[in-house]
Amino acid sequence: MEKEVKRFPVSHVIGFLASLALTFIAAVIALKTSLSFKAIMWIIGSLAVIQAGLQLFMFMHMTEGEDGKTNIINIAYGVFVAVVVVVGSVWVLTSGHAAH
Amino acid sequence: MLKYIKLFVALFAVIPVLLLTGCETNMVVFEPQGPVARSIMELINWSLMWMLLVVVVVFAMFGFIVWKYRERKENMNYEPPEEHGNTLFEIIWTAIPILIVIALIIPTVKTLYALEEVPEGYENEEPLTVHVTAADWKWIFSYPEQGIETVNYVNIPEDRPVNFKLTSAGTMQSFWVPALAGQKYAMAKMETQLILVAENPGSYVGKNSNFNGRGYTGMEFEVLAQTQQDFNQWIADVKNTAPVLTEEKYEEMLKPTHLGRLTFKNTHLAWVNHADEDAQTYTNPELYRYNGYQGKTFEEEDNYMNENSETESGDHHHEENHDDHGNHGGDDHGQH
Amino acid sequence: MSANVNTSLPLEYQTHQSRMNILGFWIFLGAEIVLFATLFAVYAVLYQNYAGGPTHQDIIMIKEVMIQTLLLLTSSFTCGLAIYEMRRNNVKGLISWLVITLLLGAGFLFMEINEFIHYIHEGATMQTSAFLSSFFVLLGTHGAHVTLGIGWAIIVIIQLIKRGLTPVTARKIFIIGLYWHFLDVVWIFIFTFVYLKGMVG
Amino acid sequence: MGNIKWDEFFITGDPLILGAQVSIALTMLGVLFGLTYLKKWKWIWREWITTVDHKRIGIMYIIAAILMFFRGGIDGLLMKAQTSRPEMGLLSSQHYNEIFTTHGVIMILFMAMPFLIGLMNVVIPLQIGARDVAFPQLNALSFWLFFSGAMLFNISFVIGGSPDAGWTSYFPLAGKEFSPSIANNYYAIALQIAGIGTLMTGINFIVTILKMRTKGMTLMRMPMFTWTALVTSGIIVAAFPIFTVALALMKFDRLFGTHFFTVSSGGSDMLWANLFWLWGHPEVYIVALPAFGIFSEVIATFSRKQLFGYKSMVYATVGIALLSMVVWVHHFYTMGSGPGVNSFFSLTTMLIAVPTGIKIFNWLFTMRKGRIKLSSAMLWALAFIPTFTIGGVTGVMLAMGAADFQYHNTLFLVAHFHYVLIPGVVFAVFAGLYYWWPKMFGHMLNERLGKWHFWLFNIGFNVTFMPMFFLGLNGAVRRSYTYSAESGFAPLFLLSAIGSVILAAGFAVFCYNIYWSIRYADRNISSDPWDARTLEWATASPVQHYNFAKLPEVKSFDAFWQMKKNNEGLTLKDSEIEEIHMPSNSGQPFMMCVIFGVVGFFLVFEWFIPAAIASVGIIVGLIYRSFDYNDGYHIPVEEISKTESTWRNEKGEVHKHVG
Ligand code: HEA
Ligand code: HEA
Ligand code: CUA
Ligand SMILES: [Cu+2]
Repeated sequence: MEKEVKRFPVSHVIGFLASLALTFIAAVIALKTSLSFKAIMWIIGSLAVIQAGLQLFMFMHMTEGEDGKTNIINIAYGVFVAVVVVVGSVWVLTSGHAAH
Repeated sequence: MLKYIKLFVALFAVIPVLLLTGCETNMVVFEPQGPVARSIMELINWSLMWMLLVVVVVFAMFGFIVWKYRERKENMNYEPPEEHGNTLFEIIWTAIPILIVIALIIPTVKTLYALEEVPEGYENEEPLTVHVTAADWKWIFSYPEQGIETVNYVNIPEDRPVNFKLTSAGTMQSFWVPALAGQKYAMAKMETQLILVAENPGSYVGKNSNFNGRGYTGMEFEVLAQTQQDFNQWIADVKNTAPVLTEEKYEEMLKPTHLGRLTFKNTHLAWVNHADEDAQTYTNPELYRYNGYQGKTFEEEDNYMNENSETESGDHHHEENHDDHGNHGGDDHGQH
Repeated sequence: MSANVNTSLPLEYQTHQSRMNILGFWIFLGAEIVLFATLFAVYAVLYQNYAGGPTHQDIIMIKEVMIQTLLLLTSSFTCGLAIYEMRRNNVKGLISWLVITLLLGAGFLFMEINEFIHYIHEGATMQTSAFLSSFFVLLGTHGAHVTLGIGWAIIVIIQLIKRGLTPVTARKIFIIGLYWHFLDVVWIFIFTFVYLKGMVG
Repeated sequence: MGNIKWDEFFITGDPLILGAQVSIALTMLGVLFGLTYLKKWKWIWREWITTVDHKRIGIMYIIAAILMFFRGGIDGLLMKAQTSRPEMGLLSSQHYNEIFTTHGVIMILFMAMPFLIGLMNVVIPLQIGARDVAFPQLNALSFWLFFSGAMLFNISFVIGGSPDAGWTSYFPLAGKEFSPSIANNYYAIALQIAGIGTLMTGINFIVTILKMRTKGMTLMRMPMFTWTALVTSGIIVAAFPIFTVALALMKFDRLFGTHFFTVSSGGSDMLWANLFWLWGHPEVYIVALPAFGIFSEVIATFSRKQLFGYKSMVYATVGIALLSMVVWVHHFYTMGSGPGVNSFFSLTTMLIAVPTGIKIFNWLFTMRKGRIKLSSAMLWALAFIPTFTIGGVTGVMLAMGAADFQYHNTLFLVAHFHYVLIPGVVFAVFAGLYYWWPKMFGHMLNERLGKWHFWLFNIGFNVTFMPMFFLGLNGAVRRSYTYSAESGFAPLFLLSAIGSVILAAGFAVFCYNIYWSIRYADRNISSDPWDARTLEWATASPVQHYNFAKLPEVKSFDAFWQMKKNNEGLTLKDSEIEEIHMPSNSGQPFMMCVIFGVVGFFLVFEWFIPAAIASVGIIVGLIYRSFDYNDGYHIPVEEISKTESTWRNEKGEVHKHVG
């Protein structure tokens, strides 16, 4: 990994502008459109995921250094467990039960 | 050394024998009295067969290898070969367990789905609905169609599906009549369902199997399967002779106690169904202060005891402090 | 253990111990992902259990929340600039951007506390319903993390001023940077799945 | 705090508890007196309490775990005594409930896990050829937090009341509505404190194993125990945060009146069960996997053969870890999530049999064509294979959702988990102790007593728990303090109780073995008494505090074995010795332990203001640590060469043979 000596922090600025844009798009879609609940959730959910990726790669430099690969495995594993916890809990606790 | 190994092998040889004989002894799980419990038993037997196979294979290999390659005086100079592994072998012992798992999962899934439905052969019978309310530490059965209610015993007609609708007035319980069906949890503010059929008239033990506090032991009930006539007769008798359940009496009943059998000619469903999401919560935190240092409890609008907690908790504390040895189960305990 | 120095790397990666600390922190962040995921799962299960209490639409102040979001997004950006300055060996720039970051963070925190006070005045407390319990605890955990981050950063800035940019202080700053960005990531999900979803659903 | 109710504060009125109180007080006085009399205060502070040496921390973990085994074991014996006859009156139902709760918690969280973490601490840095773990001071903090949590949990017995809602502490029972006593606060708070320590251990070991391996030790050359430790640490990091949150929410419900799991105001009791098992199931593999690693080492060493199918063992370990995150629902098939959910989790659960089977067969084939030496350590590993298979296949029976409706919450389940936990964990730590004891202390455990220990414990174990399978199938439920004579359970319960006495006798022999060996065992032993295969045996016994004078270089799997075979890398020339940098001791972790203990104690009693004041101490500690730039110290060359010369022969070779 080479030292960062560029005069202008291009990637940071791009990342920042992108995250602002993503946030506003999400807000507009959620608050101003009349799409179905499901559609909105899928769109704003995807935008959130993109934005999180932006932070991880553009700001946190997840892949840099001799442990870049380890970091990717680590975060991927963390995300896997996170998805299992959230999706699994909702699935298990909402299906089958007659009255809720 | 030899002696040790013999002992070793002998010890572990006993185990599968014990497991085998398990199927013939009079264990309740292996003596089903209805199609639901029978379908589970068939699944269990199927799995036992495969598990036995696994156990036999592993034990045999184990015994053989340990016996053959143990260190002896004669082989002290034997230097074992270098051996990294063997792909073929490794594939074999990955594949065979996968096949066994497939052999097990298919009937498991089938049974899981079948248990949700009225058992085969009984589809044309109109199921009897019984609401079950588990409370600390008693079982309350309401028959909405017949309009009667029983405590700690439930009579059902034979050869007719019974649809138990389970809920709880507080803690979590598990409704289990091993001779007739597997168990299911009863939880407050929700409803689970358990369908079973009793093939023969008879009395079966039912119990709570999910630990729910000090009075958990002895939270049992009797399931009495009767002929349809006897059942109808019983309903009529109850209608004629049983007392009326009042709301006050009911609230009294929900306190943490063991009760004997009770019978009423109306049901509490008239004023509360604990399965409803916004049903009133008749909790009595004050009555559970019996061990250790007491922390604070939180005032909920629907804590039943809030208004008069002072007096009630005062004398209860005293009386319940000593253990309830002679106190559990009323007359249903151990009557099977 | 301080052996194995590699001066061709950025300052924070130069010693073996630093590389271990940074890797360790990444793994800690993995654990934090799971921790917040659990809180999100709890929220997802309970978010409609109003128990007769206020609902999302009754209480959420979406304008304020938008401003909070902007503050936090910007602070993440300025924190990135701080690290960028650090890699250019510009201590002054580093400290200035860090201070700006913390001020933005403090602004966020201030608004969040106000928001909570407002809710409580409306009668929406942690004890009101399962929805509000999960709502407050999810947000509160994030807020507590931000508070911790600010306190910790102040301590490290003091060390930075005292000792200048050394492999150790550089590594500490770098790790705080990671932490701060991570909190921003969490906020994005809170913003999306608590506030926006609450306003839609 | 103004009006403490002293009559509730100390638990009184029960002779058993009074006895416990008296004996605790006497033991503590005895320890204090002994330390003073022998003038050992300074020594214990300098050499142990403030140590950051991974080997000593490991030993402290092990000592604490053995103590906890005692406590949990006596709980177990009391339960067996109570159920030995129908309608026994030894324990009241309340007392029985407290005992199985503390038994479960202590055995799993304060016995099994610390025991294995202790062995990991002692062995892993040695196996990878490192001088310590990645973060030695954090390691000490982890230990002390575990210790703080364990002690806090244990005092519940005499002060304030023991938790009584089961080790699973299901809501609503464990909530304030049904357990208003502070007893269950102990559960939430003590486990929280210990859990933080465990989480940090997980991070520490991942970094240690990934970053501190000696030259040439690629991932695929790591000993199997190291692999399992790595994977276990991964599970810890994934699972413990879930438990942390669950416990925090439990505290919020109990201390602040929130509604996560309550009956009223929209809480969900099922959510607790769900979160608990999201952690709880991985937890059982957290204790099982390192145990599998220990067996791998022991079986290879005493068969004098390389581990069979090393690669597939590694993949199986990783496979178990991934699967372990997606099976949790098998603990509550009966909650009514429907056949779809139950089918899915039946399948994932059963699939764990596949990688576990791979392991079993690989162990068997490691022994095949070997020369199996039946040492005490090996006996434990051997007994593990058949008994664990029984535990495992009954696990598969439980995994079949529909069948589980008949097994759930019965003694069949209790038998299953003792058949996996005891062979899978307890046998492993015994095997590990007999195996690594000389490495830790420079003398062996007595083999003859070891055999007695083995046979008594093993026979006792099977006699205790085998009957429970049949009791369960006959409808005997768990956690029931008594049963009626009419139930027909009595003979098997009695048999089981007799078994537990044999089991206890076995454990007593083990304790005696430790005592005997410390006093009388031969100190003049080789540094490699088993002719073993991995790097921990390439250095002195007991290990010098810097582990290796010169870090070994690894060229293959089973590095030390190859070194011995090719006779390379075993000698140390004086010219090769360099100064060694080591971390300094620190009293801070112990201080944190005390502060956490005090804060925890106040929180348990819901005294918030004192708790808040005390927690300032935690913050001060953290700040202090941040400003601490102590960089350790260097061991001079002379000291190293002097130490090395005491255990190597004149040529600087590793001293190989007993003499
Ligand atoms: C070390 C701890 C440990 C281990 C390793 C296991 C291993 C397994 N456990 Fe167990 N379990 C517990 C500890 C453990 N368990 C505890 C403590 C509880 C109860 C908690 C409580 O409620 O208090 C419990 C409860 C429990 C339940 C819940 C039952 C209920 O509450 O009703 C289930 C259900 O599926 C289950 C299944 C399994 C399975 C499938 C395995 C598998 O991993 C086993 C795999 C091993 C083998 C199968 C043997 C070797 C394999 C072969 C020889 C290959 C060929 C075999 C086949 C193809 C079958 N366990
Ligand atoms: C690693 C975990 C572990 C271990 C090792 C054990 C070990 C033992 N357990 Fe275990 N047990 C659990 C984990 C464990 N258990 C869990 C998780 C539960 C569930 C809890 C719950 O339901 O919430 C449980 C529940 C449980 C029950 C079920 C209670 C019930 O549901 O009603 C029983 C009953 O017999 C029992 C018995 C035993 C016995 C006899 C031992 C023996 O192996 C212990 C042997 C050790 C000793 C005996 C050492 C001390 C004794 C001496 C040194 C002898 C000399 C001294 C004197 C006699 C004073 N345990
Ligand atoms: Cu309880 Cu759904
Ligand atoms: Cu499990």
